[in-house]
Amino acid sequence: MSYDLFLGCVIPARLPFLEASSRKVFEKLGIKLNDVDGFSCCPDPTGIEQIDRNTWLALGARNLSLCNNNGGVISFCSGCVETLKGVNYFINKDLTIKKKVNRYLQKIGKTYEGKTEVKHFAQVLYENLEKLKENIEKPLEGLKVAVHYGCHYLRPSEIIEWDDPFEPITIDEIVKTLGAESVEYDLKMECCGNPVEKSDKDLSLLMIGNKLKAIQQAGANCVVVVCPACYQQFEFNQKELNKLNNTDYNIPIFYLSELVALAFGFKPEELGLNFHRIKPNTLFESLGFEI
Amino acid sequence: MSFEPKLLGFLCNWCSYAGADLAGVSRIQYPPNMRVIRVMCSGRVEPKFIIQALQLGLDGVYVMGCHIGDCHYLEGNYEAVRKFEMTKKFLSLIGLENRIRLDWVSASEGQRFSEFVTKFVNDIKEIGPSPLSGDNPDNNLLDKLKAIKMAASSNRMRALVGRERKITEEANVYGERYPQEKFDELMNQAIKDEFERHHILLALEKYSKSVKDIAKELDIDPSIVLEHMLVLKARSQVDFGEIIENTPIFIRI
Amino acid sequence: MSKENKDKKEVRVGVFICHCGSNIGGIINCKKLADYAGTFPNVAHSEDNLYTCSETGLSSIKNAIKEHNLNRVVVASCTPRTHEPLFRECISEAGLNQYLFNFVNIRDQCTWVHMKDPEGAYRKAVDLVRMGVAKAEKLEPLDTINIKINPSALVIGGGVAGMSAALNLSKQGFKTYLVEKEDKLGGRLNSLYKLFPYDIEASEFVGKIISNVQNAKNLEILTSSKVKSIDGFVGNFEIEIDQNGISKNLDVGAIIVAVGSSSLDPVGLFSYDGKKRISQLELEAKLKNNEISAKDIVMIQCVGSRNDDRPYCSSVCCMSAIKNALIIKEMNSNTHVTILFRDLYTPGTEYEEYYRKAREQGIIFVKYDVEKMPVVEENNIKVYNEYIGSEMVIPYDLLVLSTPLVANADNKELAQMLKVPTEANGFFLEAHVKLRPSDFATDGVYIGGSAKWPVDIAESITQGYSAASRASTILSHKEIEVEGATSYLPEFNKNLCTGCEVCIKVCPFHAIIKNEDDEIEIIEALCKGCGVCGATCTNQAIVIRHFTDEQIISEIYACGGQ
Amino acid sequence: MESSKSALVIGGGIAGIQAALDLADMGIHVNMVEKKPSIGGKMAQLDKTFPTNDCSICILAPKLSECYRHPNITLHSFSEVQKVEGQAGNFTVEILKRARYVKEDECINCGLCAEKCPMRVDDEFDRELRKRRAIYMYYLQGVPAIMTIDKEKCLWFTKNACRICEKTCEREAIDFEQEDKKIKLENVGSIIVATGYNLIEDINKDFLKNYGYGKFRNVVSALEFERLECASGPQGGHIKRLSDGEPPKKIAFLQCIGSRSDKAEKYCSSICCMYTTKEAMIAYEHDNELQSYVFYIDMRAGGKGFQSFLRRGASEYNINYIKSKIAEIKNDQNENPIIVYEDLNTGKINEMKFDMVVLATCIIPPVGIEELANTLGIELNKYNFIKTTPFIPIETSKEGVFTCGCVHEPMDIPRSVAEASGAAARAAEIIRGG
Repeated sequence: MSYDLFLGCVIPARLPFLEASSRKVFEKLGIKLNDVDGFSCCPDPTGIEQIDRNTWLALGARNLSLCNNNGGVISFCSGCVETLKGVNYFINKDLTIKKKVNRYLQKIGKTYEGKTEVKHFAQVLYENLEKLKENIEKPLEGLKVAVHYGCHYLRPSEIIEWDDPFEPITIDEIVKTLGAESVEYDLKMECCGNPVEKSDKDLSLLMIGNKLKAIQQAGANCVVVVCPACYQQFEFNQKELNKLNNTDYNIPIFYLSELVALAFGFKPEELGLNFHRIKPNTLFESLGFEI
Repeated sequence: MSFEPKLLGFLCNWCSYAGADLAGVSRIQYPPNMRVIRVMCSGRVEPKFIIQALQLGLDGVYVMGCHIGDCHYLEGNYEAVRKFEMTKKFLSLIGLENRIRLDWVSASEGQRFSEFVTKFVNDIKEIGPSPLSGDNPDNNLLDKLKAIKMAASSNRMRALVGRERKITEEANVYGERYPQEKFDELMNQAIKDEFERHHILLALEKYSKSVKDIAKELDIDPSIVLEHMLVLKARSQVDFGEIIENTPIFIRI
Repeated sequence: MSKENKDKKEVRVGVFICHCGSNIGGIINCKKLADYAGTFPNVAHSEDNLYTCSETGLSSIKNAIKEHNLNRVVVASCTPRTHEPLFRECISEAGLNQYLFNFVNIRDQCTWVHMKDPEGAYRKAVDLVRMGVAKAEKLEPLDTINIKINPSALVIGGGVAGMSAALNLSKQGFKTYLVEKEDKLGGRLNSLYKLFPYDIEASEFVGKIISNVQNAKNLEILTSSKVKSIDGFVGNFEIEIDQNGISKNLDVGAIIVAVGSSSLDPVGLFSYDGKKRISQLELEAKLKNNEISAKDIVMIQCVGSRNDDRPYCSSVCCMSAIKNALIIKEMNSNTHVTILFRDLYTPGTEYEEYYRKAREQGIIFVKYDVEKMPVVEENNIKVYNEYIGSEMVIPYDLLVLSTPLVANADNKELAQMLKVPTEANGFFLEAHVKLRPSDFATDGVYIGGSAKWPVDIAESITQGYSAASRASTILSHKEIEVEGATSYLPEFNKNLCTGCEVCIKVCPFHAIIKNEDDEIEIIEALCKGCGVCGATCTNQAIVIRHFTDEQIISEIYACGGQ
Repeated sequence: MESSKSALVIGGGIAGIQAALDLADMGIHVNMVEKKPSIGGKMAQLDKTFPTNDCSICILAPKLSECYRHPNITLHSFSEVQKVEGQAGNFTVEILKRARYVKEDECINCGLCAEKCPMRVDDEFDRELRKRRAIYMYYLQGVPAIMTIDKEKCLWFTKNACRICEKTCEREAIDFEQEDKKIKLENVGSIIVATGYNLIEDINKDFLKNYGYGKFRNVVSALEFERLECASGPQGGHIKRLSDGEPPKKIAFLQCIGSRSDKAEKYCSSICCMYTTKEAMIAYEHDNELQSYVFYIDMRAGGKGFQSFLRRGASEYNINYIKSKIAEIKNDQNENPIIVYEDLNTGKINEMKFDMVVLATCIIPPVGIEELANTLGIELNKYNFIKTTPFIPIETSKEGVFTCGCVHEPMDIPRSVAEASGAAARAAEIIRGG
């Protein structure tokens, strides 16, 4: 089994350690990821799509036109996945769009039929749950995980076409498979607030604040995310919130791939967990994970 | 807390009840204000049922059946229309007509069903709680409604509405057809008369009264009251009691 | 009977609330609901089950009935439309009359549609259960009605449809009477020459069937006979037949109407004269006796049909015209045959093929338009053809007019005897054009062949068999059971009845009659329990079993105001 | 009148259902075999039915449950006939009952599993106009009301993962170990074949490309349009263009697509003229500004009330009938199909632009009819419909084997139902040794 890998921007540019853990996990699972030359930004499904839809479609289509793996393409980023799936969706739904997009692509000697399958890395993990089980060396017992799906992993559901948009299960299932506990909490399906940060910082803080509060109340000892935007929102804002309304948030944020990697027996430093702003060490010690 | 109306729905077993079930199977959400009574056919729903429900202070009553032409019993819903229309006319005498509704929902129209119910709930919220609901209902109105119930159940009205389709749709043995418009006139007059007559009977229930008293109490022209009295006497529903300074006092039999 | 012993016995209701897993239990608190129901007067027992429909659920109902000697059972669960039969069976196994069960729908019409408002859903469920119990208290045991069935049939009409029906029924082992008004069997086929699309001699074909009929066991043929009167109802009809002035009485369980149809005489149409300008039927005769000498033959389709008087397509004329045209071509390939048509009606596989064949044989098809009808002159026909944009003049020495099949004149008479309807064109009207093509709304009476609508031979035969099948579903049983929840006129209400007959008018199933002693009588065997008569009865004398005023009103009260 | 012999009905569409019910009501035991997970056939997919415009599922549903509950009917859904031996009066039949991977007596069709299943699959019942999950009910009102796992798409069968349905099901009705079963029926008196029909788009999409189908988004087949109109269909009964979701204001209905044609099938599909008018009427009821154009060769409306139905269509429902031949279908840049046609009344070539085009596609024999015919030892005619005896269209070439409905010739519902009863009567003859 192999996929083309679409890295996108945020992970390689700002959070390379997330890429590290992800690659390790897939290697261990024996799923090959090919790097493709010439990928550009996906581009961003919230920003660019609003500003200029044609550009968004054209760039997305261009990226997809570069893939040649019949297994399709996967990404570690929910945003990229939504963009690429979205481009597929519109190209296949509306032939005028398809024609238009291909007119653009012709100028650079490319065409795109809308046939490349796009998957989120979490979906691939879920699809290989059994294999994942086999590879677990250190079940993550004692880890009380608050799963944050984030918007783009699920919605718009007619584009994503994966899992239930209101009551999703896939990531919870993966977390459970890893031997950790998935903690139910209020506002589980709420947005993390990252997209509005630029336009309305207070609102953004309010949103992430509410979520963290709910998570703390539910007694979770860490959060798992599958999207770099959510990751940053959770990671970077806890201290700020503490300053603002003297709370004491110190909840480690994991990328799904990191949890899987840990369960596979990788050492934290191999995964660059030390680059996290909120260090998981205390948590690990309390759970008796040797680091 | 905001006003949550309580509604009653009569659903025919074959179409609308099935439609309501389909709404369930498809998980289409709507407000939980309506209680349902299942009948085999919308044609089973008698005016007195609808009126009884209002009398108990329910805020609205919905009757639903198969689409015209789809009736499982061929023509039951045609009958339903006639009876419902009569009830509506009666209720319009006391301004309650907008609290009852008749619609068709087929077994495949779960969406439509939930939309209808939602709309009805909202419309009733608009016009507010029934004056007959709550701990101190409008007794005057209640009396009138009781009169209407009696009137609608009276032999004359039932005979009229029961024959309506026969009279207006098919010709009699002489090939004469009675035009709908003319029938409606007749029906409207009958509704007014019977309402007043039964209102009078109700007034007489408590204690016997003279024409004048009644005219005053019910605010109906004495001459009309007198006419009604004669009819009621002929029907031997009232009779002369004693005569006090040559005003006859009527008693109910 | 039911009434009295109900009064004697105190009412003991058992209430069972189903969680349906989390479908109901996940939204509302079933335990609480059950406990609450337990506080209602007359509720002797209440409990909640994970799945009341499961074996465990059912057995706990049965146990409860014994333990608390319940005489009414209420289950609050999914929907009666799927599960009522199951629970009815369950309580009758426990020795209760099945009609003492009442279903409350708190899933499909409550928890599933109010998921986002659990409190609201709970309040609604409480009311629904209270209403359900209120009705249950008033429920009365009912007996399903059994009707004895006389395993014999009457088939009216000795054409192919009637003969097929009679043959089949007799072969299924039912005594069958076949009544034909003419002096010999065969019907319309006796007047035809050849049959499309196989060009078989009609006489030869029908001859075979007739001999089969004549040789069939327990099949009695009555030719030159007319039905004089019909009495009774499904399973028990009393028929009076008049055979050449001698009247005969037959008792049968079912009746099949296969009286066929007639064809329209084109009198006054396209200067018809019966000699040079004849009808398609007359052409058949001429072909039979080989009297065709004409060289230029023109046929006109839809003569007297698909117009305002007869706004229907007779559906067989196109094929018979094409068939006769081909026969003529076969006899003499030099004869010119032109068919003036509006829309060619040759549906399906073989007919379409037949039409193509006709074109290959050089038969000319010219479309005409109702706006510009063909004009018949002494030796020419003028027909405007928009396609070539001008008027064509077609010479003829024989003009054949394709007229439609029309309903028999005496259909109405028969319809009244049978208490069945006819439609605007006088053809018989079946119970439902879509799904009950062979039934009448009246039980025990069935229809087949062109008495219902113009059809070709193949379809007539099929419909004959079809009607036989429907009749057999009744005749195959010594007794049939019909729904006990019917309307009836209780003894103690007879005095209320004024005999106004409104009920008779509104009953769509002719289940209500005025009997010899001029009393209103409800034939419960025919009642379908819609309840319209009860709702209409001017003196409220008629009672609708299982949906009585008492029951419904108490439901309304239980729903209450606040 | 009890009989030890039973009957076999193949196909659970309206024809099969009627045949089974009649026989069962005669007291004859019936085994009914349906390929799909639920019975109901094509009629269940229709929105309304001509000429009464009855809601299709409303009048069908009671028959479905009657069929399921009837003490004399054993329903084998999701099953196929594999072997038939013996002769009239005494056949032996072997049925393959495919595994649903759901326990029939446990599943209560609560739908929880389908909510949780992460896999999206094209919904066959809705003509792939929407997605369902990999565990599914064939259609909402389907009978039996039992879930089925789509083996081709289920993550467990394809990737060995998930099994979330198993975890969510409160009745433990999911059974991944379930296996296909062989069922043997002895002493079967007679057999009725009612396997219905397919449509040309099911096997020959290329042919339809000439009409823009599969090329232009706003060209749909009649059955697809039926689903679009249906209240429980993919658009909730709101007719919208597939390209942009706009409600169409002008629809073209093209008749004889693949029928009466030298390029595809020579025969007439018999029902299109009528259902087209019906579809146009319903569409009009959705939107009273809608204009419909029906492009036809001959108007074939011979049935009861059909002519007046057409008249009403023309006078009350904005339907224009154009006797014509279609030359070409184009598409403009806004996805508006343009129809080039020859008006057969005037002989002129015209062009007209539409928002949507509906193709009355040709009825074809059911896929797999050859195998079935072999198994049964019956002949097919040159169109691959079942061959029947002259003038007795319910008799096949083999004694004791009868047929009804579209499997031997295209026909409308009333005729299918009449034939079904007819076939039942003949079957009863044999079973009762007449």
